[in-house]
Amino acid sequence: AGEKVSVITPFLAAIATGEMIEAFKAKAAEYQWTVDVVDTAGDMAAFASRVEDATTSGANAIVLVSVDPTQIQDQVDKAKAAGVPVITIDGAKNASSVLNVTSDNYVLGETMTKFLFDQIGNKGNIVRFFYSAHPGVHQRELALDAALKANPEIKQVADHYVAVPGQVDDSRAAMDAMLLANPGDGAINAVWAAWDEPGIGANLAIEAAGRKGIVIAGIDGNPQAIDLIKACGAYIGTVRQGFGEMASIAAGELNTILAGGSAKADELYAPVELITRESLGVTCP
Amino acid sequence: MTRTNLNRFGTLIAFVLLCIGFSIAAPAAFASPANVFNLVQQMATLAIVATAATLVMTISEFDLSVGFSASLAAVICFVLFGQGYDVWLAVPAALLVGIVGGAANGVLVARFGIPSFVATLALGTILSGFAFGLSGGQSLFQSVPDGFKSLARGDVFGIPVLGFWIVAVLGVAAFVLTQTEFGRRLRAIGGNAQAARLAGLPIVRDVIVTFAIAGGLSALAGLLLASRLGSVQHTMGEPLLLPAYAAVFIGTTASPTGAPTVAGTLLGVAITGVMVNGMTIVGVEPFVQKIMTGVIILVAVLLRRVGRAR
Amino acid sequence: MTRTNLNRFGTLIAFVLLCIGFSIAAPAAFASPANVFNLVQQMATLAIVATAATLVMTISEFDLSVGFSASLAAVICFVLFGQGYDVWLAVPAALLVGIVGGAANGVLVARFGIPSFVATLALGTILSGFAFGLSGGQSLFQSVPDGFKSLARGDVFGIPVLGFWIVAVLGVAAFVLTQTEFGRRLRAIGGNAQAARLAGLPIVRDVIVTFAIAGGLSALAGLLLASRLGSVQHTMGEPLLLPAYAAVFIGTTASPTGAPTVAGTLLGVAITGVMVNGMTIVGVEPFVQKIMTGVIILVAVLLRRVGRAR
Amino acid sequence: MLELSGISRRFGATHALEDVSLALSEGEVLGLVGPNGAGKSTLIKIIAGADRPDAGEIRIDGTPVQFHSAHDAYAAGIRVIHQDAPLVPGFDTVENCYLGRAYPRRFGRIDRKAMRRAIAEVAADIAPELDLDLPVMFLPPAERQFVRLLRAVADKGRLLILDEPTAALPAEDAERFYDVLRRTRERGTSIILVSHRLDEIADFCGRAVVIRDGRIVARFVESEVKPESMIAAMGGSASERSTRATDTSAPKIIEIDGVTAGDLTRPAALDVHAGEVIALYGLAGSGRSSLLNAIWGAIPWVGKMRLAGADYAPRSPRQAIARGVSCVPADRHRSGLFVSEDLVFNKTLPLLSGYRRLRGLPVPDVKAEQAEFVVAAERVSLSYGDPKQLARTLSGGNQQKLIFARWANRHSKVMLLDEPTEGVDVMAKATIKDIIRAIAADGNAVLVSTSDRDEALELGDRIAVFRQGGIVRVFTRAEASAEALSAAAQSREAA
Ligand SMILES: Nc1ncnc2c1ncn2[C@@H]1O[C@H](COP(=O)(O)OP(=O)(O)OP(=O)(O)O)[C@@H](O)[C@H]1O
Ligand SMILES: Nc1ncnc2c1ncn2[C@@H]1O[C@H](COP(=O)(O)OP(=O)(O)OP(=O)(O)O)[C@@H](O)[C@H]1O
Ligand SMILES: [Mg+2]
Ligand SMILES: [Mg+2]
Repeated sequence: AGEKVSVITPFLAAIATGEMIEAFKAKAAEYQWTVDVVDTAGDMAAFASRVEDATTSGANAIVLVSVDPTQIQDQVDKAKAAGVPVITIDGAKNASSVLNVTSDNYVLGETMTKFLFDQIGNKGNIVRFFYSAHPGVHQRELALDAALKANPEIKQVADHYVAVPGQVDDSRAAMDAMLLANPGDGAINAVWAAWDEPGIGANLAIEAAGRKGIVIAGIDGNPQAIDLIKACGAYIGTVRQGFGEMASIAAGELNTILAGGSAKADELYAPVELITRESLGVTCP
Repeated sequence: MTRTNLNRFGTLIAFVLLCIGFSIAAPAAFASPANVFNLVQQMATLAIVATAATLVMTISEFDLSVGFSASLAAVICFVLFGQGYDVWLAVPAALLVGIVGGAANGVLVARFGIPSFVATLALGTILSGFAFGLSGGQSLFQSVPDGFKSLARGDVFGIPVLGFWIVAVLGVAAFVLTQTEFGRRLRAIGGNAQAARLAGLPIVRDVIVTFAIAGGLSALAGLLLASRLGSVQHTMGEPLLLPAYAAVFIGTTASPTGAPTVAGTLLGVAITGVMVNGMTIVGVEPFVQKIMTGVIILVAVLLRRVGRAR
Repeated sequence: MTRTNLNRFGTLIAFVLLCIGFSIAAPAAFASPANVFNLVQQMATLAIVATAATLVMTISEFDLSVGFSASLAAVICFVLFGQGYDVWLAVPAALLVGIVGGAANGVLVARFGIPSFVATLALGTILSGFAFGLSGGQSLFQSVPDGFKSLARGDVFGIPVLGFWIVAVLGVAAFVLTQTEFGRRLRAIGGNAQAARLAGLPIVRDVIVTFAIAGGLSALAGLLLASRLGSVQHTMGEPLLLPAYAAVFIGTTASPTGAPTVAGTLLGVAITGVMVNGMTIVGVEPFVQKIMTGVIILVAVLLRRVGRAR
Repeated sequence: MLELSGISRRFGATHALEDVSLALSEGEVLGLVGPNGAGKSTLIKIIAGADRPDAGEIRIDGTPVQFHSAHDAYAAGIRVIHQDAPLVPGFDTVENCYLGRAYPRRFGRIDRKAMRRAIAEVAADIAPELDLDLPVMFLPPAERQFVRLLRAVADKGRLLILDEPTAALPAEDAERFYDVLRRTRERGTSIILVSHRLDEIADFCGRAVVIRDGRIVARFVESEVKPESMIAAMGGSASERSTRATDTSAPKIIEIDGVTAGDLTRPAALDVHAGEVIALYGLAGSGRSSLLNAIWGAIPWVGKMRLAGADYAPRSPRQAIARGVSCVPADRHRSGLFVSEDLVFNKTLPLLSGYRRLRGLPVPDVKAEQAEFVVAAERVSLSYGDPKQLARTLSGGNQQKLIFARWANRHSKVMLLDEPTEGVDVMAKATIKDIIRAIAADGNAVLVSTSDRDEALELGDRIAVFRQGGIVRVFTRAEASAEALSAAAQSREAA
């Protein structure tokens, strides 16, 4: 008890990241740690700087959220050299960090893609909303790429690299345009959203255009997306990442580490859960 | 006079060429009524924030807090909804916060002589801190009254509601800037602040009022965006900043004296809006889109020189 | 003279107070040699980009492409590494791209009379499109030669290597601006372009050179950042833009004539750097950090008025 | 050495210069005179490489030259002070003087000491009290004019061109400058001098040409260079000195008691009666502008003032306007004009609320504004092409008239005029003087600061002479003479 833990992320503005950090803080309170949360608003240079600050300020552990430690290898190495354990949540395995707790992003992508493809009968046209700059999101894209190869009857007719922040409005405007570029029933059958927010934007556009026959699936289990699934519109599914579980696994392992032990493995996965109307027990007219 | 008109036409011609180009590339999709409808909707928030920027640039200042004000207003509105408050209370409260924040910018600039770039960036950062704190970093979307959603959705006689907002806000702003005493004073302050003071203009007051209006317009834009999307993120207004000033500056290249005008700003907003929309319809690769965006803007502002002597 | 000194001291006093405050709040951590070492490293890229901004603002223009140039240079360098090229080829190539991009900005501004805000934003967008395309939108970190890493890591005689870069770049820039003929011309162009023209200064050439230097410095900052992090993202330089100009403007409040100076800019960079570093060490909540950031900047620039008449 | 032939320059419909031919030989001093808007400054810009002619040829030493920039003209040995020449505000006097020149170097570095020494040497003769190390943005207008003079004569060339160098300078200050200029002339430098002070031209120039509407209409040599003949060639007639006496029984409009402000460091006391014109005379920096600015509420002041019998303590020009005070500030470019706006905008700005069609609605009636502009422009003999043209396209003297025209039709209780005729031609000066007298005759008070000693003598019912931040003496019309004013303005003893 009483240890100082620095939680650092460049993406606190992202809903999922925020959720993980809140869950981690709750767990940390149980273990009576002092938690300092730092956000660098997308700035990787500042992110590296804050990791350095945490190292010199005598933190007992550093928790990085939603980043791959390779992006700041030198700073992570320095933390390790200074004897400060680094763990990542929703990150990636790294030689200098002791643990990464994540959902397997590839599995997330696979699960969602399979569900979505099944829903349209493994046939038809899809559009993709993506963001390769995020390593986790990029894994999901790879899962889609593989699934597209395996399903030649599914064609990707358009894609959009989402702007962050402003992702909802940006995705909405892009979907507006895609709908017009692909008019007629059946021109687009499904929207593949690398995470829920672009899906929510796409849903707005589809609603406004009154287009039928398009389904959307995303990833994260964003509460708003779940609402939309319940509402019986175009949004039909999302894969809930166990953000809370990830955070509590990470906190539990960190507790062991701080007590002088070591983590069960250098990478641990939280379970993922597909959320659909069915799983929510909703029947639509 | 002729030269002036040619200059003015230059950027307009670029815009028309852009529209023609996309209409040829994607006749059914781009030139359709539905897309025009979309375009109007998509441009509305940017047009309003860019109008705020136009006003502030008329007095030769910058307001970097526009995007932050938009976010904060939207967050406040949704937080109030969450606590069960009505549209009639939440919306005015959110607008008021925008106006007060803007007025504070004005006070820092006019009374304390802080460069507007620093004052508005610092104040904007403070506002964004509040937006962050109030929203808890979460996306807000619950218990939004239907009355609020209708602010920015749907249409009246086939014209999108946001189109009316554009006409109303930009129309009033253009009228104020070109026809009223207040507008003249703003141009005078922007042209030569020392001379304006010596001519007896109430500079401090006018500067504060201008920033307050800019804050109010930014808040309005934030609310319309929130209404359109049905959800609020605490950083949602930030991407408006650079495009808004880009639109104003593109607009200045269409004005004979290089001063910002509402009409020029609208042209700037329209060029950027059509460009992004058209390229998405045509299906241009993301990185090519960026390159094309830059190229088209440069061509548009260079075209105005076609009519130039020398 | 006294008034001038008091003004100048104001912002400096704010900085010193900030340091004292953090030293009291976290004596072991903040005031430690290790932290000073960190601070120097953390400020380096911003200091260099802010120096680029200082040069461009000296001629009363804006360069919004600084962050994009930094990203592109870093991407190009890493892409070349990936193809097996050597440091001695990759680094100069990346710097050259920055310089050429900057010169292109200068040509657009000086030759074609495009407002620098539009020209540099449009060109910057093009550069960022290339960075995007070349990197494939992904993080690059493979096959980085050790020689490159040593550009921005480690220390010499206990002084961080990046500290030498700061001293070298800012020292040369300060010398050029205050001591050389070129620097005088830039200050004249920025002070009153018409006066500079009537004095027969080679304005077009000087403006192009200034933008080219700014582009080169931005590229250098991007490379140093890449070296420090060991990885490159195609948007990594963008967050430098606003803080760089904020630093310059904070610096202008410490200058008697309100003109940008390298020393003032360094003060601006130091204030923002220490503020964030100190708050992280002390452990302030993220949203409170934002609010405090704004407040501290405002207090710092208001303090300079302590010595003011009235 | 310099020959111009067939020079023409058009701006839209305006023929600023038409077929101007002129020759100047080595060491010659030529006066260039003409009414406002005649084309003098345009001609000078062309010779200086700051503008290009539409037609015509410039030859130097018989060789045709084409100046693509001011640098080309500089390299040919031409040195210029343009009318209202801009300075770099953040530079001090020394740096401003060296702008565009080769810098002295010492061990490869720019030798600031040598620069300062060179400028200080010239400054000792022209403006001994000028602070050479202060950024010029902190210098008052008159001192900035000294900087321009220094800049022109400190850098020796073959041909020196001066466009109204002494427009706002008192005779005593101007005299010091002409002393230096004489030495320059003796060294063999050719000089072209533009001035509306025709006696300066007559004193200094061996030859003069008169320009009107872009054409040379008369040439004079040696003894023919006389104010009367030049005025006649310009199409005007000399004005006469009025003879009126102050009516001390008239009510006091403005009472100033123990006021200090800015450069006015010694408490000033002055009462102005209804119908009275007070001229303020003194050397540059003596505190005249500061007094006017204090009454205008433009700068902080201490002391006591009364207006029409009531307390008067303006803290901003706005408050002053509300009390019926009007002001034409000095330094039209910094303090008066909006160069990127049109003429009507510039004219009506301070009294904009007077042009509403509907009283409660702050929307100016554009037609009414324009009508009033046309009347006022006529009244001050402003020569312009179109009310919608930008203020920057007016000639210097016409810009000054535009600022004056703002208040010309207003029934102001108090009129404050700071160098109202700076750069204005002799005919228009007479017109403006008439307007000033008419305003006073309506029972108002006028305070006019002028650096033109003759104008002070002609206009002032009384003349307050300033010296070193205080009023040293107030002359009645009967007591005043050029010699007496000069003596008071330069007197050693404090009042
Ligand atoms: N840039 C411009 N655009 C349009 N017209 C111009 C421009 N510059 C000068 N003019 C016009 O050219 C004419 C000559 O102007 P110029 O400045 O040469 O007169 P001037 O003889 O110097 O008068 P003054 O005694 O008032 O200084 C004027 O009618 C003026 O309005
Ligand atoms: N404290 C102050 N704040 C602002 N402006 C000031 C202050 N003190 C002086 N000034 C300005 O300085 C200027 C002084 O300029 P100028 O040399 O023309 O006036 P002066 O000293 O009164 O001399 P002159 O007799 O030549 O008019 C005034 O215009 C005044 O507005
Ligand atoms: Mg002239
Ligand atoms: Mg004066």
